[in-house]
Amino acid sequence: MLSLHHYLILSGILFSIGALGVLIRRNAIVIFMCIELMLNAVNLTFIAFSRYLGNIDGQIFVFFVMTVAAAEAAVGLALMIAFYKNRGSIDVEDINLMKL
Amino acid sequence: MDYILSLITFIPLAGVLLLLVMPRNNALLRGVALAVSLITFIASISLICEFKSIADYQFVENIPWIAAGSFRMNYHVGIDGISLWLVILTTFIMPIAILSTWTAVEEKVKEYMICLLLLQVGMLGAFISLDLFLFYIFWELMLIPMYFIIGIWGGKNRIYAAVKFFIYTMVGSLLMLVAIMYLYFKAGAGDFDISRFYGLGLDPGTQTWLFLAFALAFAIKVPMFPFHTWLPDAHTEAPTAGSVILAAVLLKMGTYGFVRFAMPLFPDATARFTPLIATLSVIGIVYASLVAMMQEDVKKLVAYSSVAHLGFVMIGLFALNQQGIAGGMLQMINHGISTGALFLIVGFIYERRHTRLISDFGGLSKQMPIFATIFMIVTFSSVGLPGTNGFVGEFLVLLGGFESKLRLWTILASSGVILSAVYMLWMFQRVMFGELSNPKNQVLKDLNGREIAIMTPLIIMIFVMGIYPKPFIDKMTPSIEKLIVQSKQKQVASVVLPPMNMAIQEMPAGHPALPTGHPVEAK
Amino acid sequence: MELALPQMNFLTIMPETVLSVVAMALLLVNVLVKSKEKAYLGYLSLAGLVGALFTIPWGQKISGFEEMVLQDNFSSFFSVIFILCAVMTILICDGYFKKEGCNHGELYPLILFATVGMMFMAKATDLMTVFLGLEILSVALYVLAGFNRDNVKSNEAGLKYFLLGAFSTGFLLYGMALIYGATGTTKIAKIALAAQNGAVSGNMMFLVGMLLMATGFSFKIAAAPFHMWTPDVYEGAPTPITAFMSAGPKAAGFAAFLRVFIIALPSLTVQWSDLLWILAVLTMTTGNIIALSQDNIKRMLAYSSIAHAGYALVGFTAHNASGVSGILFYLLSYTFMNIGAFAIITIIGKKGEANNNVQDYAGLGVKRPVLALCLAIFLFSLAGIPPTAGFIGKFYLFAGAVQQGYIWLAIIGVLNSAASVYYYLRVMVYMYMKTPEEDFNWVKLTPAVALCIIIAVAGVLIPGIIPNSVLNLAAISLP
Amino acid sequence: MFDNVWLIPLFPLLGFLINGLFGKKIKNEAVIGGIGTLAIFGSFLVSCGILMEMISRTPENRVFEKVLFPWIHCGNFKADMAFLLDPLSVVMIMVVTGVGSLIHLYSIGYMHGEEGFYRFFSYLNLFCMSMLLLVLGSNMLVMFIGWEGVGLCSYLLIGYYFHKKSAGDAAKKAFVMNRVGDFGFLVGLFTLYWWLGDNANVWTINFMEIKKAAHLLPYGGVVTVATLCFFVGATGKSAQIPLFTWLPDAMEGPTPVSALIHAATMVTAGVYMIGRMSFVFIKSPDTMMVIAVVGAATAIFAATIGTAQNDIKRVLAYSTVSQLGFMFLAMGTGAFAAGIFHLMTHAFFKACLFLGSGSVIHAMHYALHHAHSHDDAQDMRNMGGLRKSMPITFITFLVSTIAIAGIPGFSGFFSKDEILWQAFSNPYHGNLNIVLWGIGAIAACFTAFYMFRLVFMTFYGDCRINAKAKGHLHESPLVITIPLMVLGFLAAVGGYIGLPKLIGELFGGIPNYFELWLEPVFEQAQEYGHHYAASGAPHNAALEWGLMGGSVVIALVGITIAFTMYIKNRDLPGKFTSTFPALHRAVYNKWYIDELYDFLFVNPCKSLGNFLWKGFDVLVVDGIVNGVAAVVKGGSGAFRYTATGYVHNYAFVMAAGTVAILGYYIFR
Repeated sequence: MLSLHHYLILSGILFSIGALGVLIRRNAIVIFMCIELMLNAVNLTFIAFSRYLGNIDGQIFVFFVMTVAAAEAAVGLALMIAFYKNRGSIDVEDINLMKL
Repeated sequence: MDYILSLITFIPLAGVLLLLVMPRNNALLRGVALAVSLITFIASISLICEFKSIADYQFVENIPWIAAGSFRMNYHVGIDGISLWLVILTTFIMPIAILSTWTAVEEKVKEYMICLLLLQVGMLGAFISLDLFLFYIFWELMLIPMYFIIGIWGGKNRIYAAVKFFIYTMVGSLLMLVAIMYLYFKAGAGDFDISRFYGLGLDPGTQTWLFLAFALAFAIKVPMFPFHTWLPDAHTEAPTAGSVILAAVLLKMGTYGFVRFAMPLFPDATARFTPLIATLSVIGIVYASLVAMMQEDVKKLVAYSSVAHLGFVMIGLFALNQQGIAGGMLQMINHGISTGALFLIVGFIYERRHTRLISDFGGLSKQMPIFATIFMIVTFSSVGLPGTNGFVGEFLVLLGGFESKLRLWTILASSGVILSAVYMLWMFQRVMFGELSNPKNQVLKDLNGREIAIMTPLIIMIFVMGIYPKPFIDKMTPSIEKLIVQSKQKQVASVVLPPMNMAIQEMPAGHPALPTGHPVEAK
Repeated sequence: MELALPQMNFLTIMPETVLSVVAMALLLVNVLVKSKEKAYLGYLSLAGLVGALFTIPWGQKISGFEEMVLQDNFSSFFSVIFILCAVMTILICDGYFKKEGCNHGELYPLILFATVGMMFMAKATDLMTVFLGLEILSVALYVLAGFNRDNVKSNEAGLKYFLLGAFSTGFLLYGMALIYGATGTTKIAKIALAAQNGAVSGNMMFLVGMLLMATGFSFKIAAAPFHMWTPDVYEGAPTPITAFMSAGPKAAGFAAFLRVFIIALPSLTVQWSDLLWILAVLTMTTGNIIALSQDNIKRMLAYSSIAHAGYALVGFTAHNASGVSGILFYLLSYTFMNIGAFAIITIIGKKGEANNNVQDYAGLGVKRPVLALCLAIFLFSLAGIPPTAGFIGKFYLFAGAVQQGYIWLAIIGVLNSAASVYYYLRVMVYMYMKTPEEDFNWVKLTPAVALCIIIAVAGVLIPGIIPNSVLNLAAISLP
Repeated sequence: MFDNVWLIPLFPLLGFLINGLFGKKIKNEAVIGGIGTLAIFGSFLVSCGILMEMISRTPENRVFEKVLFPWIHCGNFKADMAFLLDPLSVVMIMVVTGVGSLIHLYSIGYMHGEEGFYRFFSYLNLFCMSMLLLVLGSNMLVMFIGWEGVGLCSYLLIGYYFHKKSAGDAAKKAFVMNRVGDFGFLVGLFTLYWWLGDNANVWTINFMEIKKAAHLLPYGGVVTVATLCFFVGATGKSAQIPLFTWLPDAMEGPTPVSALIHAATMVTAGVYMIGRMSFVFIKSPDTMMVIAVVGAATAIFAATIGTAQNDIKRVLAYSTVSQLGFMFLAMGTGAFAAGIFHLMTHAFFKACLFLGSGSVIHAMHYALHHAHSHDDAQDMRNMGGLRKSMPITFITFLVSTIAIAGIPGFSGFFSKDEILWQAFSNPYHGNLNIVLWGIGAIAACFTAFYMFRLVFMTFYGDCRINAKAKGHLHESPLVITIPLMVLGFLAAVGGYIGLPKLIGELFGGIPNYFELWLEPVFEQAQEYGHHYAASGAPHNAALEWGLMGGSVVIALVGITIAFTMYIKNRDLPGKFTSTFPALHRAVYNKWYIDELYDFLFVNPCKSLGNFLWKGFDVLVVDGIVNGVAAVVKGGSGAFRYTATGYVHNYAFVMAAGTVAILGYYIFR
């Protein structure tokens, strides 16, 4: 029987992988996917808790997160396209006009 | 006449508003500014006439201003014998300052005059405030116009000097702000009325910290050694009017702060730090004199001499007796007059020759006899020759110091009497005596009517205060007596206050505040 | 099966409703408006904002939507800040975007939506509402930051903001999830109840959740070390949007931060006040120190805004009446002074975000004395010099800290403000003390911008001299 | 009459104001000089009236105080602007106004045609006013106004030829050295005031009140401290060791100034001050000893220097220092009246000598100028044989020289002899008496020598200026010679009012009027003195006659040596110089005291000042201030590199921050 802990540990691992991906990957789209991974790890946590607590709030929260993630994806990808149009790259190492 | 103090303080502000809407006609702008400052001065004369020689604050106005959250701030102003003369000094110096750069400032006259008048508002406000918060507001308010005066109309290195002046002063005063807040919460619910904080009976440890915070702010402004280095820069770069006001009034803010706040608020700490302050003052006197002696720039020399003179003031104040404090107060006014006059004099020759290096001059006495006479009188006033104002203050300071525990320091300080003669006369000799060899100096013109008119009131004051200082001393005596009682009272620990790290809860409304003005009952 | 109608109370979200309706209407109207006349959209949105301002109720405490939102003075106060922020931003938008050649009509609905998001954050009493408000705000802001889509800097700002914002949202959400797990609820009031139980509040999960949420909010208010995005985004985003971002969303972040931590987690005061004062010190110091060496005035103000978040955190650390009402007062004043300053930067700047360096301001005091004077007033207020609102606000913040015994924090704070004076003065040095190199003839002071500046000057000076009413308003608006 | 005492300083003050403010416009020398002279002459007349009235009063009623207005009142400190009349101050005002009037008159002639004629007279009037304040002041502070005031006038008048660097230097030196003395005066005042107030609850600086309270003062102890401080003041003003070097330099001023300020009046202020406070000074045996020793040492020291100077005024200057030493010797041995007596006679003959030298210089200058010669008009080596062309000057000069040399019958003899006798016989200093007397006697011998050397070199022998100039030599006008004659007369007979008892007895018991006059002033001091030195040497007429004869012999010896060296055997000085070159060089260069002071005080002060400014103030004090700013700015420059512009770096910082916070909370 899978206990709550298993879910939590799994989501923790997923979250960490996502976070690590954000730190080490260079392609903006991949980074964005890593962030999505983090969000989904959170979703998993919510669901696990919701189930464990017998409380529906967590699941509602997940719906909202998914909706918002979709919206973010739309905006994010649009921004990347705009950037790509001007700069010809979406490598984060090229997103460095402003610094210091 | 109930609002005479506010009137005096805000006439210049009205002048500012008037100037703002006026066309850029330089002569008109100057005239209006001068008229405003003269009106202010005349209005302030009524203060002297109606001032009674008693210890209480007079011409008091107390209007609620801010009352929000746990704070009550009032527009609470009034003067006593200590601030009376400083107010008069301010209003007296202002027309002179405006006249001093009548022709030297050609650019942005409007802004210049606005800055001068704003500065006056700040200075007067600070002297008349009886509410700590209000005092702080005016105290900071002074910085802005002075910053612009130095920075815009100053000399070659003006920006450095202006920024240094601003930030140096700011650091000190912000720490004082924290101390003010702390003091307020220590006193419990109430307002920022200073008489509420007198005789609070704080424990010595707390007093120590609070005193240090206040003293730092004031010591920077005075300036005391080793916080003096902004002064030579600021003085050298500022235009004449700026230097005059800086020397005559702004520096007095520091010493006034000690008298009005640091000493009576924290009597135990005052006693504890008296040796330190006295030591720094003595170092300041001797050190600044020696440094002044070697200066090549007349203005810098005068600036360093300011440091030395204010060392005397500090010794007098911390002697904590009638003579010492009266001497210190007189010395403040004297310094305002004679050093102000010295800066004007430096301004005169700078306007003519565009240099202030001593080595560029020599033998001017021959070419400019009137100037020489005036310069001589002012020099000897600065040196403290009997019969001039400088002597009375210096003498009382030293006498007071000698009677107090600061005897040894006083003797050392007295050596400043010799040193001041050395550096002033040496400078005077090199500038005025000797052969008129430099061809550029041979065509110098003597003082014109305006310049003589500027110097005349100062010269008159030099002699009046030197020969008949009685009215000045008499008016301040009761206030000084009160101050001595406040500053000497020993620590009383009847009020239990929460320790530092616990929240100081607001007292319920209507809870009686601590008795004001009187020492808390001793155990 | 009985259908229990949830308790809904539209009164509680009246202003948001108004704004959302106006925004959506504008989106439709936009299609019909010619590109030269997009300014009308601005006027319409201004009308909507003013309308919304009047629908804000005062003096009531109404809970709505199953305790999802709470209408109280606290939220009203913040709503006023947001609306003012939006109004002033819109006033300076038209001229700027025309100059930059990208006056697309979507701008105004986006600002309104962002405002709605902020307002929701201020009245959220459920983590879900907090999250939703935050995202409504963020998504709008991502777009706004990259609004000048032909400008690569603007693109970059939007993209950076998006990536980092989404990243931080992850942390925030994870924190919420852990809190939910520990307490079994997402309602702030109930979390507070649960947290009184030692078993819950001692739970490591609860603690970690709290901290992660704190980092999420810290990102929004740009507290160090979560501030890194600020300078880049502020520099790259279109100037009016920078003005908007520096004032509104920061206030919104504080609103949510305050609500969650002061209401939900009072029993953990000691724990989070530790965190807060460290954050406050780091934030103030980092912001001020780095700002010292900035030449780009937008970037400088970005660092300055980081520092100001630090000052506000000082009041937060104190979390007493003075401190928190200080935050409210300060955020309001900050809105005026910062947007005021940006308004002037907007019109001084040339097309393509040129002319934004401090050096470019040389001689402004001579050529445009009134503008320079206004900028000087804003800068003095930012530096906290009386008689400006900035001083009064700082006074209350630091006094709160002193009252609570955080004397050292107050001292670090004032030392920081002394250091900050340097870079504000630097602008003035250029404006007043250098000889002009240009005659600033491109500077166009449209009535809208002038109105914005007048509002800002009034908002800085009046509360600076007679702060009583605003302070009292702040005092009755505590959460 | 007493009530009008305020007129005395008022007249010169008016003269000063009129000449100072309007002199430039008046232009007419006669008017300016007239105003100046009449002003001081008016004071003289008032003084005479006061003197008459005082003579008519009984000795007990001769003390009078006139309060003009309250000056500094502060707490328990009270200093009024008030004048004190007593026999002592009357002597002084008579000397000051009398000699002053003559010198003013003289100056009209001497300063004729000088640029800034009005300036000179206004300064001179100001000086007289200050000096009168000094001697009339009824408390220490009024005295101090005068004290510093005369210093100021001295400064102004020494620096009269301000375009000459040496004049400026001398003026500054005089003022600063006086200031050193003033510092002592002030500290002495503080000490006395504080001690009396703190211990006896007598808060006063009024002379008469102190006199009343003097019995409360201890012998020695704090009084020694206070009086020594006062004495420092006196050494500054009266040019005693160690503060004497300014006086010779002060000869840069016009000659009337040297006569008035640096011979007759100002420099005697120190003596007067000790006399005024004799009742305090005598309470400290140690101070009395110091005063006597310093006086004697100065007398001999300055006299030696005087022997080798060639500048006519410098010789007189050193002579003045030496004579002042005599006065201090008198004060230090308790011979207060004798000291004041010598002060007066010295005023007569030294003023006469200076004015005479001025007359000579005036003539020389005129002659040299007309001969287009650039020789030094003050160098005695250029003079010689002037007695023929300037008979009046010569005679008055000779009379004064005889007086100063101490030839019986002339004023100097009576006063100097009285001092030497009292130094020998007064009981205060035990066996040191004989040493003091011995030094005094040798100094007297030197005095006789250098004064006659001066006379011989100037008035006798051949005229050493070139023939062309010689023809232009002539006697000075009446306006110059009248004061000379009056002063010469006084120098001759002025001593008879203070006839020593011994001589007086010979003529039917004529008393020493001068001593009797001053007796009430010094009575109290003598009483205190007897407290610790009751048993003086028994009065021995034979001994006194012997010593008197001895001092006459000594004077004659000095004159003879001078006669031998400068009249009979003119190559002797040259031989002497070549035999003892080092000694001559040392004496000629004033024992290198100026150089020593430069080395000990002036240069170290300058280098210290320079170091403190450039090394400490700029580098350290300001360095710290700027250093803090630089560190902050440097930190800013370094920290801004944390903003790399890379998203992943930013994200990393955020993540690291989160981890750090979590770590802090989990592991704390």
